[in-house]
Amino acid sequence: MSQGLHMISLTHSPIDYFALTESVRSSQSGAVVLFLGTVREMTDGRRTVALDYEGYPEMAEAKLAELETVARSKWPIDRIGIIHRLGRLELGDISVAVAVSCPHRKQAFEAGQYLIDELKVTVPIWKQENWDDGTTEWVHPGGGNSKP
Amino acid sequence: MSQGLHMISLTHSPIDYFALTESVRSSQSGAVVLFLGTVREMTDGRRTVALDYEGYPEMAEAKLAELETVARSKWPIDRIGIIHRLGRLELGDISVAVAVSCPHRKQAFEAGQYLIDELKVTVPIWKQENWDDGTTEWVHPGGGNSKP
Amino acid sequence: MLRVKLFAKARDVAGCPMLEIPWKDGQTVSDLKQLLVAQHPGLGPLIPQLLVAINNDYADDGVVIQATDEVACFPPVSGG
Amino acid sequence: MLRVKLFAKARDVAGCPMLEIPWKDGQTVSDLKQLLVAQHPGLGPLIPQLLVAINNDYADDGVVIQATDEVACFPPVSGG
Repeated sequence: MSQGLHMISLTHSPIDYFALTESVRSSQSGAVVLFLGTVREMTDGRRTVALDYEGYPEMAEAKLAELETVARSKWPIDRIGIIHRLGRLELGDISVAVAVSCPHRKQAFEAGQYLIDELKVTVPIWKQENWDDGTTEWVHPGGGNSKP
Repeated sequence: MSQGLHMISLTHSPIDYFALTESVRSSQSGAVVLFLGTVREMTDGRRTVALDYEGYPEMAEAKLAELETVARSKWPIDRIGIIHRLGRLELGDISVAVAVSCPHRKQAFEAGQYLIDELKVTVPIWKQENWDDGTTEWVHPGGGNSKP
Repeated sequence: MLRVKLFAKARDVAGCPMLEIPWKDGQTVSDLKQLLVAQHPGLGPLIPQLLVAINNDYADDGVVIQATDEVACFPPVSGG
Repeated sequence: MLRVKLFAKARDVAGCPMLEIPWKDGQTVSDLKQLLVAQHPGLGPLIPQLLVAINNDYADDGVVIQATDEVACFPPVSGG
């Protein structure tokens, strides 16, 4: 694939979104959009103390590469960077960072939102809630056994 | 105004978007969206060598504060940060950074896009193109003498 | 006298960042535009798009300006 | 034998990250699901939502699996 510059990876370390964002900046683009997913304390009135993320790395990387290809077919994307963190994350930690640059801002917003929306339904990564009452619970969105 | 934490300003220095983004992160929010406007080399086939940004600072700050108030009335925004740079900018430099955090990602994307879209039509800042043929040209979007 | 700040191309055309315009009670934004062109004919082509701000807010043609108001005139904005 | 990777709640319920299932030529994703439940009845409640991936791609119930394929079973994803 000839997709220009990109940085797509899984990591067990804190995400350096500054380096990621710098990697997509370019004088060919007037717009950069960065999305960060962060660990939120409250969900439907329940309190989270931590999240554990697990991935299927080979397939996750294949699906992320596919996602990049599809996004590039829809928008005039200059550069893309995606990093997803795995392992134990505390409140406020960054679980995922998506950065994209395009000539114009509408394209960059649309592409960024598409990438994170699709990542959440197609890339094999799962999170387990650690609630403040000591219980744990896998988050598995419901809905049919069709392909996501 | 009691609008929670925010950082809204004009600057003649390079924009530290990392500090700006850190300032909007919070464990109450699951989503951060950052937009960067950067100086693009090519516009309609013409080559830019630099942009000069000029502002009307008192009114620009008043309009940015208004923008924050309106955005907070539309989305459940946690924190907002906006910095616009003035003066001479070279290719690839960041002219504006908008960061916003919300509980969920759709809200953060919508709020971020609203803030930059409105900034570009209501905040009194102007740019002058420096084309590679040595000419300069104020960028003044056309369209009636109604309020923007 | 009404002090009027000018920005961007309006300032370049007038050759000055601040004009002083003789001002009478009851005159409006529309009157200001006519007086500006009378003083600086070069501003004429900018008038159809010219924006006027009074005390940091955009003002329509019919709004009355007090001599003590902070007034600014400028073309459509192009920040971002 | 077909080696099947399990992830997230599917792995927890089976108590094992990798199962080995006796496999015959021509068997499909649908057959795999039945064999998984036969071997680990606890997986039963997960079957309606269970996703099956063959060689890093999602596969529908009718797809035939080769014993040499890389196969994984897991619940709907929840990354991000």
